[in-house]
Amino acid sequence: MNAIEPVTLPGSNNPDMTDHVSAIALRSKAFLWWWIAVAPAALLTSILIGSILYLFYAGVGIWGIDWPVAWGFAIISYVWWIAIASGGTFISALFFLTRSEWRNSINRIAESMTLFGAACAGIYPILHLGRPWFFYWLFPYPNSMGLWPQFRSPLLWDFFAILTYVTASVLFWYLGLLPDLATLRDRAPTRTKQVVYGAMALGFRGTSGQWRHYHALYGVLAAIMAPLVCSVHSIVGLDFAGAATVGWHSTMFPPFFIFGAFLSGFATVLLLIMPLRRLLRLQRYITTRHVEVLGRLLLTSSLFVGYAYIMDAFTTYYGGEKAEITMFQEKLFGYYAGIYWATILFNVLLPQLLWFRTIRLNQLVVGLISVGVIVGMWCERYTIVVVSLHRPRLPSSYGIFHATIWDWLTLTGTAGFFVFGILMIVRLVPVISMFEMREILAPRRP
Amino acid sequence: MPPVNRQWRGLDRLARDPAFVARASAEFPQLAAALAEPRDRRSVLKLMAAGLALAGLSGCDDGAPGGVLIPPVLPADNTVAAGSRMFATASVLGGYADGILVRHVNGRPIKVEGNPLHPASLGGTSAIGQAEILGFYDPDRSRGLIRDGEPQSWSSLLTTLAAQRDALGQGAGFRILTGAVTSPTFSRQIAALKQRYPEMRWHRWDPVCRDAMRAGAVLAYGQPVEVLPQLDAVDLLVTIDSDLLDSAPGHLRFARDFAARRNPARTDRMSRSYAIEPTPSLTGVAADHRFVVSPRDLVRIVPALAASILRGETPAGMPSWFAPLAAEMQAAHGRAFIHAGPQQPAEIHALVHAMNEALGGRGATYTLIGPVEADPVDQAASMRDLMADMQAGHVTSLLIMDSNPVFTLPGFGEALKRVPFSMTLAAETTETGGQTHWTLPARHPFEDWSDARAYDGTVTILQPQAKPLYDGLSPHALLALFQAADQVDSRDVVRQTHGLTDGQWHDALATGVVPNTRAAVSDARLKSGAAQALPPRPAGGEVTLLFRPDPHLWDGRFANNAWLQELPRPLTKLTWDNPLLVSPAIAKRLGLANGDRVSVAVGDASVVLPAWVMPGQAADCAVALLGFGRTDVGMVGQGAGYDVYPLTGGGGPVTLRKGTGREVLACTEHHDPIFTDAGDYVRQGTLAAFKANPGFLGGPAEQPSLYNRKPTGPAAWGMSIDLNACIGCNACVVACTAENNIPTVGKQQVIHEREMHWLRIDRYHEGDPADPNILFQPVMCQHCEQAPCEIVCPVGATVHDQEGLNVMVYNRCVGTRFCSNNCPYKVRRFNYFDFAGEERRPAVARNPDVTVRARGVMEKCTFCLQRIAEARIDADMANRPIGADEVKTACQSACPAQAITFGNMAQGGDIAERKKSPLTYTLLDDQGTRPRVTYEARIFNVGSDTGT
Amino acid sequence: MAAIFRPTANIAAQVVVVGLGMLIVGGAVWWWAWPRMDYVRHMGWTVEQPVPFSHQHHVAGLGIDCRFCHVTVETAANAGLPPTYTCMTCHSQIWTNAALLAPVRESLANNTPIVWHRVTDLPDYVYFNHKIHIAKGVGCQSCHGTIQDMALTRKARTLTMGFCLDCHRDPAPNLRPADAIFNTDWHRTAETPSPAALMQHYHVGGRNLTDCSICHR
Amino acid sequence: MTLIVASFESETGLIEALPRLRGLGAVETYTPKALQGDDRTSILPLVVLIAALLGAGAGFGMQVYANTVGYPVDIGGRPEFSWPAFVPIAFEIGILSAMLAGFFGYLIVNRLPHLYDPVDEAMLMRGATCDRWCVSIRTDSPDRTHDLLRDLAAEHVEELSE
Repeated sequence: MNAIEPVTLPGSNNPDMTDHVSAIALRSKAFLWWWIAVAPAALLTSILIGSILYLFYAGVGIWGIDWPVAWGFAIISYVWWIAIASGGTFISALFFLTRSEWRNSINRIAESMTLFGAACAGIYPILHLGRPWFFYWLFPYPNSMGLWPQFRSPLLWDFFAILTYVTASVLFWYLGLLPDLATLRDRAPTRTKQVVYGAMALGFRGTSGQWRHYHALYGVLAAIMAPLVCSVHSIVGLDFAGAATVGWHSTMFPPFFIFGAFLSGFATVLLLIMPLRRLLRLQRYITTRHVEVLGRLLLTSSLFVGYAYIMDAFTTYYGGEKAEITMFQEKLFGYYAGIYWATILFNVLLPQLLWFRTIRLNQLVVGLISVGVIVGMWCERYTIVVVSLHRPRLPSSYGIFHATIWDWLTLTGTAGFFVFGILMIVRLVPVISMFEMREILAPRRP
Repeated sequence: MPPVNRQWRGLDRLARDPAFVARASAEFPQLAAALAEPRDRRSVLKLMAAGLALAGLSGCDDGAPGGVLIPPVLPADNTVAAGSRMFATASVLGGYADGILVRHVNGRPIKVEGNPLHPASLGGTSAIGQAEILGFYDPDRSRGLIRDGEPQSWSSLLTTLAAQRDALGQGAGFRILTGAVTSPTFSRQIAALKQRYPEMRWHRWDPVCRDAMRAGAVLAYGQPVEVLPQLDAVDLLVTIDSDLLDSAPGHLRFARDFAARRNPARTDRMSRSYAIEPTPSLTGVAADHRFVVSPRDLVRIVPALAASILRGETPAGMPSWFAPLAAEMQAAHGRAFIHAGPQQPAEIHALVHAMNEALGGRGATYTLIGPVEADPVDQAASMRDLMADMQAGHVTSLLIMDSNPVFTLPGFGEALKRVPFSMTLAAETTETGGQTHWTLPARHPFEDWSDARAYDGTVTILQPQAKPLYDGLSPHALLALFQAADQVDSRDVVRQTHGLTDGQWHDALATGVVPNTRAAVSDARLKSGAAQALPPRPAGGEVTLLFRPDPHLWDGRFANNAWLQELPRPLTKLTWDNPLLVSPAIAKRLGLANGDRVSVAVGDASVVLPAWVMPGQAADCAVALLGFGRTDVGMVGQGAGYDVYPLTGGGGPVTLRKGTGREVLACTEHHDPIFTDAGDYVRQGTLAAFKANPGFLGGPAEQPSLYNRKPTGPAAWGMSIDLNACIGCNACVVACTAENNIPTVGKQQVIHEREMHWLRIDRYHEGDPADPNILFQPVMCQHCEQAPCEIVCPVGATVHDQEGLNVMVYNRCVGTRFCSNNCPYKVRRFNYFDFAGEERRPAVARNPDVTVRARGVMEKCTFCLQRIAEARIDADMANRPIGADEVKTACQSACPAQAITFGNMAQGGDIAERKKSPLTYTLLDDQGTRPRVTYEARIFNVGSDTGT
Repeated sequence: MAAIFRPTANIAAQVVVVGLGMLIVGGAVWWWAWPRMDYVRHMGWTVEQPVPFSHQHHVAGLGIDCRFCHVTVETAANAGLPPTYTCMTCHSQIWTNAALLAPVRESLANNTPIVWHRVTDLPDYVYFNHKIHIAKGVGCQSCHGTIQDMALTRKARTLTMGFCLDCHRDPAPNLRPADAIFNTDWHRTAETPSPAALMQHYHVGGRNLTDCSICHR
Repeated sequence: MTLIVASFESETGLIEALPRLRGLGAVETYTPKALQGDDRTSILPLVVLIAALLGAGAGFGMQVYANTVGYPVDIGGRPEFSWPAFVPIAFEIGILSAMLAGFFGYLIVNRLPHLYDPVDEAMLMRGATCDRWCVSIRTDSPDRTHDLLRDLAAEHVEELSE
C-alpha cells in the first residue's frame, strides 16, 4: 500500500456507511477486543480515584514537590493533557473552516479525544492545590467576606480558560452529534435504545429549518472554537511566562505552547485512528490518505516546535542573564539532561523521518513516532516545570525533585481514564460523523 | 500515613503511659479526662493547654480551646490579665550566665529576649538561650522520683536522705559531682556542707571545659585569673583557634563590641582581625584574614611568634604571613589583643599572656580579673581522682547534678557500678540518671530560684517564670536536704547569700543584675617563666582528630530540643546529624564524598559515621562533633547522629578508613559548596577600595519600572542588614522560630527540602576549597514594593498593605504555591503536611498573637506583624505616629551584633540612617522588586592598608 | 403506530428542561443566601451556661457598668471575663443561697473555675482588639447588640468578615461620644456631634482600615 | 386535514417535487442532509455575536468593579485599573456566553426538544435520517396529493389522519 488512497475508497456510499457505522454503536454485544481493552483502563481509573482519595486525606506532601520545586507532576500532566485535548479541536474546528474533506471522517474521534483529554486535564489544577476543598475561591461568587479573586493572576485566567474550554467542547461535541443520534434513534433495534437515543436526539428530524440553522450555527461555533483553543493554550503558556521565574519569563511561551498542542494533538489522533480503522473495519472511510495527511501535519508542527526550542536557547544566551544561562546549562548537561535530550529526540528528530512518503505510509512507524511525540511532549513539560524551578536565582535555594509513587499512580490513572472514556464513546456513539460523510459520499449504492 | 518523622510520636506514647495519666489527673483534671478516652494527639494537646492554663500558667484566657472561656477563680495577682510583660533571669551555660528577659503573654512564658542591662548580653541572645523556652515546655522532661526503676514518693526520698545524713559521718565517702559552677548560693551551700562533712569532696566535670585556659593563667600568673577583653578598644585582633565570638563566656558581648568596629560607614577606625585556626569557626569567618594552620604547626608557630615579639627574634621556616603579622602586631602596641581558644594547650595560653603583656594591651585592650567560677579546679584531674576512688570503692555515696558523665566520660559507667549509693538530679532523662540508684527530677531554671555570674563576674538572680509544670527539686533544695532535715525554700536560700535589702532585692530582680558584683581587677604580675613555656608536640599520625562541641547541642545537653536539632549549623548547614568533618585533602586522599561512611579509630576505640567535607579545614584535620548519639534521651534526640565520646577516651594514633555505603544527610543547602561569584549576592570589597569610593558596592538608586505605585501609609517599614556585623550565629533564626510559631519538620522532611524557617542564613564558600572565603547572608522575606508573589496569587492571599508590608493571609490561601515559584529570593515556606499539628510542645507554648498555619497554606516572614500591630494600636490610642524604633522584630532584638536594624522609615531613626549608608544594596536588584530589606556590603580590612 | 414517543413525551421533555433551569437558578440563589442566613450565623442563639446569667437583670435592672466585670475592655485585646471572686463580691451578700448560684459558690469553695460557653467566637486567625475599638468610640452594642435586653446572652450580629468590613469602610455611623460608649440606652440626639465630627475627634481615617494586616496576622 | 408523508429516492427528486407540492398545503421536508438551494439566512450568528460582546463586556466590567470599587487592594504595586490584565478573562467569558447562547438559541429557534411529532407515525420517516428524502404535506385534498406524488414518482407514500 504505497499508493495513497483517496479520502474514501471508490464505491463507498452513504447507505453502506450508515449501516456500518450505526451498526457499531447499536450492536447488542461489544467486541472481544473491547472487553480486553476496557479491563485495564477501568483498573487504572479506579487507581486514579484511590490515589485522589489518599491525596485529599494526606495532603500534597505525598508528592515529590519540595521547597524550590513547588510545582510537579500535577502541573506537568495538566499541561500535557490540555495540549492533547486541543489537537482534537484543531481538526474538528480549524479544518472545518478550511472545508477539508478528509476531516469529516475523523472529527468525531478527534472531538471525543478533546472531551476526555480536557477532562483529565481539568482534574489536575484542583488536585494541585494545597487546600483543594477551597478551589471555588477562584470563582467570583458573592461571598460573605466581600472578597474577589485576584484577576491579575495567570492562574485565574487559566481557571476561566479551562472552564470555558471544557464547556465549549462538550456543547460543540454534542451539537455535532445531534443528527447522528437521530439516525441511531431511527435504526435502534430495541425499545430502550430507541428511547435513549431518541431523548438524546432531542427530536432532530432533519427538517429544512433544523438543517438551515444547524449549518449557520455550526460554522460560527467552529469559527469560535479555533481562537478559543489558541487562547486556552496561550494562557497555559502565560501560567509560566507570566511569572518572573528563571526559564519561564519568555514572551515566546504562548505560541510555543500552541505548537506543542498541535504536535501532541495530531500524534494522539493518529494513535487513535490507526487501530480503530482496523478494529472497526473503517478502512473505507479512514484511509491511508488520512494517515498521510496527519503525518505531514505532525512533521510541520514538529518543525514549529523545533524552531521554538532553538529560539529558547538563542534568547537565553542572547539575553545573557546569568541565572537563565546557569539554568540552561543545567538543562543541557545537568542532572536532568537526559530528559531534555529525550525531548529533542522525540519531538524534533524522530518526526523528521516523516519527510519520506514511504515512512508516512508505514502505519507501524508512524505509530511509534506518535508515541515518541507524546512521551516527548511530557518530557518537555517536565523540563519546563522541574528543571527551571530547581535552579532559582539564589544558589542557596537550589534543589532537586524526585517523583514519588503517588505522582506516577495519578499520572497513569488519568491515562487509564482517558482510554476508558474513548472506549465508551466507541461503544455508544457513531465513531464517524455520518451526516458529514454524506456530504462526500455517493448517495446511493451503485 | 504521610511520612512523619519519628519525633512526633512522643505524646501519644505519653498519653498511653499510666504513670503520666495518674500524675496528670492530679494536676490537670481535663487532661486526664482526655487521656482516659483515646483521642487524636491534637485534642490532647489542646486539653493539655487547658490543663496548664488551670495549673496557673494562664491568668485570663482568650480563645481557649473547645469554644469555652475559663476565667480564674480569684483575680490573678500581678499578672496583667492580657498583654505581655517581661521578667528578667539568666540563661546559664557551663556555669556562666547571659542575662535574658522572658516575655509572658496572658501570664505564661512565651519568648526569650536579651537583657539590655546585663553586661554579657546588652540585649542580645544566643541560639541556645533562645531555644531554652522550648526546653521548658518539653513534654519529655523527667518527672517523678525513681529508685532502681521504681516510682517513689517524696516521703521515701526524705527518709533515704535522713539515713544518708546519719550514714555519711565525716563524709569520707561522700562526693558531689557537678558541672562548672559560678552560683554564689551553690558554693555557699557546698561550704556549709563541707563544715558538716569535713572529708567530703566536690568534683567538677564538663566534657567541654576551659581547663587549659585556667592552667595557662596559672602558668603565666601563678593564679587562675581570667581575661576580660575590651574588643571595642582593639584595633588589631589576633585569634588563635579561638571561640571568642562562638561560645566563649561573654561571646555575645564580644560580638557586640567587635561589630562596633567593623562597618567603615559608621566607624572611621575599622579594626582588623587575623584568625589562625585549623577548622573554620565563626570567629575565623568574621576575620579579615583567616590562616588555616594545623594544631601541630600551631605549637611551632605560636612560640615563634612569641619569640619574635618578646625577644625580637626572626625564626626561620615560618609561613609567608608570619613576618608581616609579627611586625604589624608590634606596630599596634597598646591597641592589639591576642586570644587563644580553650582547645589550645596551657603553654600556648601562657605565651599569649606574655605576648599580650608585651604588646602593652593590659589595661587598654583587656583587663585581668579573679576567677569567676566558684573554687575552680582542673576538671580532668578532679575526675581522674574521682574515678580512681570509685574503682577503689572509697566512694560510698555520689550525688550528680547538672552533669552527664556516663555519656560524656568513657569508663564512668563501669566505675559507677561500684558506688553503693548514687543519686542524679536532672531536668531531662540522661544516661547517667538511668544508671544511678536514685533519679530525681530537677526543676527547670524557669521554675525555681537560683543565681549565677556572668563572664565579668556580675551576679544575676534567676527567678522562676511559672509554677512548675512537673514537680521537681531545685539543686539548692537538694543540697539543703543533705545539710539538714528541714526543707527550705530556695528563694530564701538565694536571698540569704546576697543579703540585699528588700529594695535592692526587687531592683536586682527587675533589672536582672545585682549591682557592684563585677569581679575585681586582678593585679597579678606575669611570672618570668611564662615567656619560655613550650607546648608539647601533639601525637604524630597522618590525621589530627579534633573534638569540638556541636554549636547548638553543645555537649549533648540540648539533644532533645527540636529547634536546636533542626537549626542549620552555621558553617555546614547540616541539621539532625554530626558527620565527621574532614578536610578537602583527606576527602581527596580517601575518595570521600559528603555522606560516605568512614570509620575513625583512636587506639582501640572506634566509631563509624558519615563524613562531610569542610572547606577551609587544615589538610591533616578531621573534626568530630560532640553532643549527638544520645541513647537515653527524649523522643526528639533519640538516635539523632553519632556518639563520638568513646573516641575521647582512646589513646594512641588516629586512623581513618573509608567505610562502605553512604548516608543521606539533612543539609539545607544543595548548591556546589564552592562558589566563584558569591559576590553577586554578598557584595564585598576591601577597605582601600571603600576609602577610594565609598559607594563602590552600593546598588543603583532604583531600577526604572512601568509601575510607580508606592505604599502611602502613615508608617513605612524597612529593614537593613549589616553583613559586616553578621557572624552567622543563628540566634535570629531561633528567635524567629520562637516568635512566629514556626514548626519543626524532622530529619526526613528536611531531606525532602521542606524545612520551614522563615529566616535562613545563606552561607557561601568562595575560592580555593583549601582556604575559601566564607560569607554569611541572612535572608528573609524582602517585602518588595513590586512583589512578584502578589501578582500571581489567584485568590489574593498575599497582598500589600499601605505600610509597605507584603502580607500573607493564611486563611485565604488555597495553596497553589505560585507565589513561591515567583519569589526570586525563595523565602516562602509551604505546609506540605500538618507540621504545626504534629508539633510535640503543648499549645500553650505557642505565641497566641500569631496564627498557627494549617496544612496546605503558604507562610513567610511578616516583619513580626504581631509586634507592629501592637505598636500600631498603642500609637493610635495615643493619637501619635509610631516611633521610628518603636518596633523591634524578633530577629533584630536577638542579634548580639546588632546586624539587623528595623523600623518605621517615615519617622527617620536608625533605620533611615542605615539605609543612607553608601554600602547599602538590594539583593538581586536587577529584578526590580524594590525590596524593603536592604543589605550593607561586607568590607574586608586587608593587610595592604593599615585601616586606622 | 410507528412513533417512538407518545405526544406526552413533549410535555415531559419541557418539564425536564424547565426543571433543570429552575434547579440552576435555585442553586445560585441558595449559594448566595445560605451564608447570609441568621440561622447559619447562629444569630440570636442562646447557649446553655452553667449559670443562667442575665445581662438584662444586671445591666438594665441594676445598672452595673460593663467594666465592673469586663475589667480589661479598655486596656487589653480581650474584654476579660470576671473571676468567680467578682461574682461573689455581691453574691456573698445577696441571694447567698439561691439554688441558681450554687455553681458559683462551689467554684469559689473548691477553687475550680466556672467554664462558660462562648456566645461569640471569632476564628483564631482574626485578631479583634477591644481596647482600640473602645478608644475610638465604638459602643459595645455595635457588635454585641442590645445586651441590656438579653435575659440570656445571645449572638446579636453576624460577625462575618463582611460585617466587620462594613464598619471598617465607614466607621462614622458607629461612633459615639466618649461618655456614651458603655451607655446601653444611648441614642443619637440633636446635640450629639455629627459622625463626621466624631471621626475628627477620634482621629479615625488616618489609615486604611481594610488592609488585611489590620485584623489578620 | 390529512397529513401525507412521502419519500423520494433521490435529492433531486424531492427538489423537483417541492414547488409543485407547495400549492397543496403546508410542506415540510425531512432529509439526511441539508437540501441544496435553501438560501434563507439564520438569526443564530447574530445572537452568538451579541452574546459574545455582552459576555466580554460584563466580564471586563466585573473585573474593573472588583479592583476599583469592590475591594481595591495594592497587588504588587500595580495600578488598580490594570486593564491589560483583565482582557484574557473578559475574552474567555465572552466565548463562554457565545457558546451557550448558540447552543440554547438553536434549541429555542427549533422548538427542541420536540420528541413527538405526528409525522413520526409514518414508517417511512425512519429513512429520513439515512438515505431517504421525505416530505410531509398537510392538505385538504388528499386525493390530488396522492395523484401528484404518483406523477412525481415518490418511492413510498403514507397517509396519516389527524
